[in-house]
Amino acid sequence: MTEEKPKPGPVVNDFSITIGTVNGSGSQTANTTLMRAFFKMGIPVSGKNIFPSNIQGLPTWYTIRLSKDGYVARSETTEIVVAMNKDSFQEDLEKLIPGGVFLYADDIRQEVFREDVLAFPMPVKKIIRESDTPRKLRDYLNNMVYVGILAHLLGIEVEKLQQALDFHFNGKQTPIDLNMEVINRSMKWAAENLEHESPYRVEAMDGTDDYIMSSGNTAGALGSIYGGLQFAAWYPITPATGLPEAIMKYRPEVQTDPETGKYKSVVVQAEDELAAAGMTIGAGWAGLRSMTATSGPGLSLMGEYTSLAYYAEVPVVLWNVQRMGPSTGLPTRTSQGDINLAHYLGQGDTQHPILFPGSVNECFEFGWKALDLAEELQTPIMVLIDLDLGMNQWMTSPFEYPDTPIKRGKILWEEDLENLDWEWGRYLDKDGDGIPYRTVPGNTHPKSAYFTRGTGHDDYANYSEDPETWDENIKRLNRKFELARTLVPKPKIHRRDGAEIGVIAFGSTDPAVSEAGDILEAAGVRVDYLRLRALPITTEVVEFIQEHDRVYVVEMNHHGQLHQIISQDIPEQALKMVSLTYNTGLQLTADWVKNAILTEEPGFSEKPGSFSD
Amino acid sequence: MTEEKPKPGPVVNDFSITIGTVNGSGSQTANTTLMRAFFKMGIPVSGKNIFPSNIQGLPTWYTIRLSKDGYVARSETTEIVVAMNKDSFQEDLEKLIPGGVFLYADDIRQEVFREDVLAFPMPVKKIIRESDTPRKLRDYLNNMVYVGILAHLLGIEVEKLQQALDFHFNGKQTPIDLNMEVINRSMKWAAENLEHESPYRVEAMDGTDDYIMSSGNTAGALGSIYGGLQFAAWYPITPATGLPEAIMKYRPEVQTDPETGKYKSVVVQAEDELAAAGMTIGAGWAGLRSMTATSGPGLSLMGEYTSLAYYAEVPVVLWNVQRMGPSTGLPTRTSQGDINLAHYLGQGDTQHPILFPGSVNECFEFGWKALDLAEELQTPIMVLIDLDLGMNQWMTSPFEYPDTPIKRGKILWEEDLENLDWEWGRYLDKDGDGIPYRTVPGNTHPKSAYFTRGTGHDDYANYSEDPETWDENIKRLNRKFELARTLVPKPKIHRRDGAEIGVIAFGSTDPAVSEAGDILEAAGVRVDYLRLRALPITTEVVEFIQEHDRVYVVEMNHHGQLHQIISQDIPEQALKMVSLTYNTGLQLTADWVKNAILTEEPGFSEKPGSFSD
Amino acid sequence: MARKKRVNELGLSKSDYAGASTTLCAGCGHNAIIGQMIAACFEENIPPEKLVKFSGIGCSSKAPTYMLKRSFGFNGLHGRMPSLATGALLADMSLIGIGMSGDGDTASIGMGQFKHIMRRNVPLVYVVANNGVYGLTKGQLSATAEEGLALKRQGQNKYMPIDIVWEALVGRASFVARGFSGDPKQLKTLFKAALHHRGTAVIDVISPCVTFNNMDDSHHSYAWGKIHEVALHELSFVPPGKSIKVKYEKGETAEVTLHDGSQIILKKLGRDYDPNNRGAALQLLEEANKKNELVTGLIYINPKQISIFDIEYLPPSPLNRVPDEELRPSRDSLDKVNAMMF
Amino acid sequence: MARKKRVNELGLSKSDYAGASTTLCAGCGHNAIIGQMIAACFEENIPPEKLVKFSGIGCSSKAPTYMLKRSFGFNGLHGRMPSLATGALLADMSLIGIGMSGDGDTASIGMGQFKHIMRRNVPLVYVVANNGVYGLTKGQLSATAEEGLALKRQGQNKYMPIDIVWEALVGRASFVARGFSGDPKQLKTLFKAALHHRGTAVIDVISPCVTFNNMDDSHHSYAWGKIHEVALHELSFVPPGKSIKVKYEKGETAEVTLHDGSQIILKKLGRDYDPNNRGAALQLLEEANKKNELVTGLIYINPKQISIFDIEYLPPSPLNRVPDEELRPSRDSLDKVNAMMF
Ligand SMILES: Cc1ncc(C[n+]2csc(CCOP(=O)(O)OP(=O)(O)O)c2C)c(N)n1
Ligand SMILES: Cc1ncc(C[n+]2csc(CCOP(=O)(O)OP(=O)(O)O)c2C)c(N)n1
Ligand code: SF4
Ligand code: SF4
Ligand SMILES: [Mg+2]
Ligand SMILES: [Mg+2]
Repeated sequence: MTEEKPKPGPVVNDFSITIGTVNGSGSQTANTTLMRAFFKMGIPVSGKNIFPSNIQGLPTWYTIRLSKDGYVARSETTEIVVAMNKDSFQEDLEKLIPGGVFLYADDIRQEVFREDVLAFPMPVKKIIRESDTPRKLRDYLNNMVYVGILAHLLGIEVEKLQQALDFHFNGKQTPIDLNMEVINRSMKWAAENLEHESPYRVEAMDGTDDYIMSSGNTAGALGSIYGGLQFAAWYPITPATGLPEAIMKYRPEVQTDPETGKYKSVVVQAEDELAAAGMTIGAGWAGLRSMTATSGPGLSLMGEYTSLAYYAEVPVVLWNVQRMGPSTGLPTRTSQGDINLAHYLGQGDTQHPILFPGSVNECFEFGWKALDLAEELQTPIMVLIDLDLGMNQWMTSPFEYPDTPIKRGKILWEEDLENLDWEWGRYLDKDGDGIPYRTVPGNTHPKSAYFTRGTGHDDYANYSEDPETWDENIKRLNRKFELARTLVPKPKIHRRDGAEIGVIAFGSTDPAVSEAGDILEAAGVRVDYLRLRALPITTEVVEFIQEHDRVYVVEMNHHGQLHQIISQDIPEQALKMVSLTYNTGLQLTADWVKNAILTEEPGFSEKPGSFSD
Repeated sequence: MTEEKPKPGPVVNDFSITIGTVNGSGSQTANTTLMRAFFKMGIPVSGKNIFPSNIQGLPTWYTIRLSKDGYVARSETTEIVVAMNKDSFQEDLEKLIPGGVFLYADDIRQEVFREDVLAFPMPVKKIIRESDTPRKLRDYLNNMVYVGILAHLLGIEVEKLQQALDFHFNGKQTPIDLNMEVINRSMKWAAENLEHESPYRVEAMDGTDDYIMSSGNTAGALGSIYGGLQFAAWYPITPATGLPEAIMKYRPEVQTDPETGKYKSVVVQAEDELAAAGMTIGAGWAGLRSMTATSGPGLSLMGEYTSLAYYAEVPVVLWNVQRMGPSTGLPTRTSQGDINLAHYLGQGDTQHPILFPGSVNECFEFGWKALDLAEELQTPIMVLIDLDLGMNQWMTSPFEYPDTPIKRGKILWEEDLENLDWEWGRYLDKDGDGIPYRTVPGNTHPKSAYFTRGTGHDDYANYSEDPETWDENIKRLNRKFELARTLVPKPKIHRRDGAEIGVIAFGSTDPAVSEAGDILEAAGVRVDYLRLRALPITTEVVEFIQEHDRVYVVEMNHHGQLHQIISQDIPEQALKMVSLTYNTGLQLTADWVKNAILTEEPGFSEKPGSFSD
Repeated sequence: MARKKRVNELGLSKSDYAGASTTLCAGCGHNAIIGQMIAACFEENIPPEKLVKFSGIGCSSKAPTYMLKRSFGFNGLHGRMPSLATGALLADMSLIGIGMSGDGDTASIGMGQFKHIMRRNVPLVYVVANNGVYGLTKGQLSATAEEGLALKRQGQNKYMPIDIVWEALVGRASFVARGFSGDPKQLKTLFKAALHHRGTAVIDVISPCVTFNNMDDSHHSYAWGKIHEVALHELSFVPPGKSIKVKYEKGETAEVTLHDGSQIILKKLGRDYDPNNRGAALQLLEEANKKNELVTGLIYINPKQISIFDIEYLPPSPLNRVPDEELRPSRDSLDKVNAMMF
Repeated sequence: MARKKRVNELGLSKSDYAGASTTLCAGCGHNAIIGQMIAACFEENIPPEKLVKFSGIGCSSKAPTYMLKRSFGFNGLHGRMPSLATGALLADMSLIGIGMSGDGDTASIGMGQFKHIMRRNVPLVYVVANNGVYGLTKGQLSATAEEGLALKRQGQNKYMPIDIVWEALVGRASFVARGFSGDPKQLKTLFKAALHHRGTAVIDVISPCVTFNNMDDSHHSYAWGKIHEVALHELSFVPPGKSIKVKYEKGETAEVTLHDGSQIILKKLGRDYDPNNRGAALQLLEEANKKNELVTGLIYINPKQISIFDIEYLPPSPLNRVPDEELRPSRDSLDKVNAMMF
């Protein structure tokens, strides 16, 4: 997979560590502790958990990339490997670059068959045995051994590890002490016993000032709460579960009514996704800021209800934390394969705006913006992220308080109706923008009540099968969609002087594509980069494509779904666009993007790595 | 709506009749009797039922078009109106062309406000009262009065009415006699009392020789049976219900085992569409020729299971008899709005071939072909028709016996496995065409069993989360899809000398588009017409578009879904294509198509009627 | 009727409770349900604005259109009315929800949601207009059709019926009743009681489909119901704050007091029956089903069972009227949240 | 073990019934189910090729991977195993279906399909590995969790539990049993009986999730089960054509004979219990639920209840082996059909 020979030698704050463990063994604690310690040392860092769809006993990997230049995409190379799992020992060893460092638990009785690496056996069992760890916790603390040994080898500051554990255990002293004891012992052992020195080192820097760490799911939950979320119904599904769980976790902190001590929101774990959709739509209809979160299989089940919400014009937000499909697919691997599904969800001529947060911070921002948009447009709004963005911890600038007041859209209460100088009808397009005024249950004005249905209706919500009435109504719905084009978040564009080609990407691939831009520039190819943040596409997107000779649309699915959607939206630009897709379940890398573009660019001939046509 | 003044005068076998009644009043018997009598007189005829989503008491219309030239599309004009329903009296009267004939029940005490029509009050109650009709049947026989009066006015042969009733009542003498008695009495009354003569007449001709009448649903059911259908699971939904009900009706006739007297198939009414999909897929997996039939809302519910069938490579056929959406929409009105839904059904990168029968006869043909294709490709095959084609009675050439033997695709039984000289794996692409070999439960060969799942797997059906394995498998699935391109039915092309523009349409709009071609030719505009019969598009479609300056894609939905799909498939031709959409719930008319094309064509300026942008 | 009877305590006439005129078939059992629901709401002096109607899809599910035009309503998806109602009712807990469903709607496609709304005890008058057939789609067998029922085009039912009342009992609904469209008086009283119950009140109403399933020997026909109905008791309802008008002999009646102080009076008919005993109710149903008896009345009630309104930790004023300023947590709190992140 | 015991009458060893090695957590109750199912099939001498495995999604639904590798299997969708099994089993009625599900799989998303497979009495050994929690998605409350159960991250369960056995009883399943992963002997016998039953055999197995719901006071833990289990009887199973080995005192046992002549022997334990009486079973459950008893054993059986195999009008040989020539009706018949059209 790696083509260039890396030069051994002291490398500071610029390498990757891959840790192979067994899932359910508590390695998450060890791995996030490591990552957080780097983060606290001011080193830009990212961590990716590659785990199986299983609870206990199968191979799991965690890769940590340290990058003094702030690149947080997955790297194709790994300079350090920690092998704790005998089942993946060989594979893990193979991953390492020549000259890399290989740490392995010494009870794995397998041959270190490579001679071009620095191998260190770790006496994991022994260190643990000699520690104060109670017998029944030993299995869980095994992993702290490599934390300690790495701390020694790389030069991690112990107090940063301590801080990470403080955070992890929420200040609970006993587990913190137990873990620290193992770390200290392991560091000591390493200092006394390791002969070679690692060529890789960490040094404190100031690359993470003002940053926090969080996952997209947590950010989406918090963003929704700061968007005035009042109702969420959900059904557990990986990788979306973390989002509603984070609502439940943070809502007592920030949403409690000071007088009554009660929350101002409801979270219901539904019996399935059909019910989650129904509850969410019922709540949205009745005037609550309402959302659900699911993943592909669940979104499939929500199709019929979403079609109703679209036609009955019920504001709701649907988060889809994408995993690899079709079908159950790879439920713990990442993908961006549900764009078609989300965009067209439902029978008939349905079409929904989609927001694509491209960072954890934006998950927060789009959390509240989606609720605004849903109520402004009175329609379902999709928010698409993926497992990588949703479940992994990312560095991010702190969440920013919304800079616009809550937008509730056109809603009429008793006094509004009383003061109206025109005859209100639920679906009457009074303002000519396609958006009617709505009332909600509880409104006691005698004119407020109306009957909502998924069948044909006229401006006054009366049942109608009249052809013209139907047609007019559908046209109005499509005017709303055109209006959405002007309301959804505009793309972020990064230009480079003289660039003749462009790249379009979105969501979790942003770091890889950004980095690829830098690499390409170094290789003499300048690209402008448009990070799409929503569908339908806005004028900026059209202009961007117009301005460039070629535009690469980079996405993590097989069919190039976004490429297709943009192509059909602006057929006059379609031939300029080239679809580049990567769809293996792993996160995109800058190398892959660079190679994929160079393969297409005239005058370059590098072959891409694993290129999913 | 009509622009040209029709010339009054004797018009033979070339006019339309619109009958406005109350639903649940038994008018269906009267209306189909009329249509069948025309048919038996050899006059090309079509009948369209425009009915409400209701069982009893609401306005219903039936339009019969007689066309000596064989045009069977709905006509925008109506020359004769029969008004039996006071609630639609006014509307019905307005429909009539100037000089048209207006028959109405004389107990509707409303003013005939038009003077440019020939109005005939009908003493319906009186005739019935004087007839032998038992009191409790009177309401049902009311409608036979207009049959009799029309018979007199138009010159319908009485024995043809008799034949139609014989058929309708399956030879049961009592109802036949009761109905005939009313018809005869009404004819007599008309002969004696009507002063004016109708300018419209029928005359026997030979335009229906060798034709039969049937609905698309019946034809689809029969086609499936002749395709060796063994399993169908379904859940009632208009307008698809008729398809499984026809299987149940005809299966005893043709599928009974002569020895045991048992059927060789199972039909299960499931508890919902999720279960119908699951059963169908279970059966398909276990080696039965298997299908389900539903409409939009039901298809939405089948998404997740279809995604599984796609990924696990289970052959099944899904019929979608389209009605107007989104949501519950207009459940008794026609549309072609589920193309996106069917094409992409499911989460992840799913994509399914679609067959588009364009006639009742083709419903039969694609009924068996779809089952062949599903097993050959080991994937779900969609068949899309609509309410108009599915539920209305159409003239059609008789069903033709399949001209190729049943194709079961690559299936291995005990002896096949025994004789294999390579190691079979369920998903191993031995032949390089993307299609693996399958075994089914009951196979007792020790190597035959494998485990099917919706999660990642390798060639031998073992669980796998390996990135490369996943990617390879998805690529193979897409090779199958490319292979489908060569196996699906090719389009039918009707060329006219010197035509520079083309039209693409599919399904139930065929008669309207064909007729429009003739009208356009008469107006000096020559169009070639490609009737698409399947997705993915075949090379013929690409060539057709290449050959023309402009290509109109005509469809009954709002977004121009087919237009979008073709555009993204061949972006290099996209700019040539113009989307023309009509989406009111009514059937397309030739006039609409003509106007829509002329509006777009340089040098013509007619305005289209009800043009759904 | 005397003139003064024509308005209720709110000064509303019965027509204030009416809906669009029905387009159901003449004689359809569902029309009786509509009529009695209108009467119950009128007589109980419930402001129409305080009622919200929900339904699935089916002839039965059209019923909300034909009643209570001054109330909000939502005609949702086939079988999935309960989830819609659950979400909506939490927006304003002072509203009274009426859910209309059919046997196809509830017992086939809707089985899951039916079971789960009961688990949550969402306050809702959940009426199943049960005709053993799919009316709107023109006469297919439903899951409540008795074994052996033969319908035109469908042939004989070969599968075992689902009993809505039985399902509600083991589903632990806090109010389980059965009515019959041919017994409008009892129906109205059941509706009244249900409107005052704080929890899911499942009322299985045998409601004949005169067009597709009204053969004399069909278990969902008028004729069959008239013959086989066994009322468990004679019911009357005493609204909150009112007192019992009729005097009964001691031991002749039992009372159930609802959470708002209203009372259901059960006058003994034939057998002793205690609607507070679920075990007995289950057994009763098993026996009645064996004997082909159509048991009607209040079959089970537990007015004390905690409802979702009590369970969810919500402020007393309607959630959907929380002002914008209160919806968004404070700026300070976000600083706290940011600090909570690593 | 003695050497000759290592193969069964088919000459197969137990490893011929094994599957891939389990990746469930060590100690997971589901592992006991897998072990006993393997043992039951082995001891009953069922050819692995005659078994077909189905499942939904969940840790429980992974079980088919870990047993019977020589049998076909289909791991379908969450909650929708029953429909898959229904379609597949009709393809060859000589096959024996085993359906593995979980409590989330069956009682939440799968409630509808669970109810409807019982109505149709599709022959299937339907095992619900019931741990009161969502294992695979990491510890959310399931619908069978008892009121008040508190789980990490989830808080307390506020809703009423769904009782699988109760649901199966009113759903008219023809075979209803409850087992406990901590009582493997009984489990194996229940599986044996179920494998011979012609109809849907619902077996609710309390199967602890050691990772997320095995607290001593949780109603789905080993500890709780050990203390609260009340076995209704001691079970043994006599395969078809074999005779009873142990001699019992008169009155001490009851027998149930299955359609293939095999017998279930119920030896009395404490109380008299007749598994042919649904009404009594319902009542038993109500009481047991109140008393927090974990009643196990064969709770209800009706070996005579007609199954879908008997109902559907099918030829005796497997449908999926009908030769191509017979699949398509004759050319003549199509002429007849065309003539039937107008
Ligand atoms: C998802 C879905 N599937 C199917 C239908 C078609 N459908 C409409 S009503 C109905 C059955 C209605 O039966 P029931 O609930 O018993 O009501 P009834 O008409 O008998 O009162 C069906 C199957 C639908 N609307 N939606
Ligand atoms: C449609 C759908 N929604 C959600 C999921 C996620 N999911 C997988 S397993 C599971 C619950 C499993 O619980 P249970 O059936 O009790 O099995 P257990 O793991 O406890 O044995 C869920 C919700 C899914 N696979 N499909
Ligand atoms: S079809 Fe049946 S259920 Fe529907 S309205 Fe008519 S009588 Fe009522
Ligand atoms: S998580 Fe629970 S149910 Fe899943 S394997 Fe582990 S112990 Fe079993
Ligand atoms: Mg019904
Ligand atoms: Mg579970």
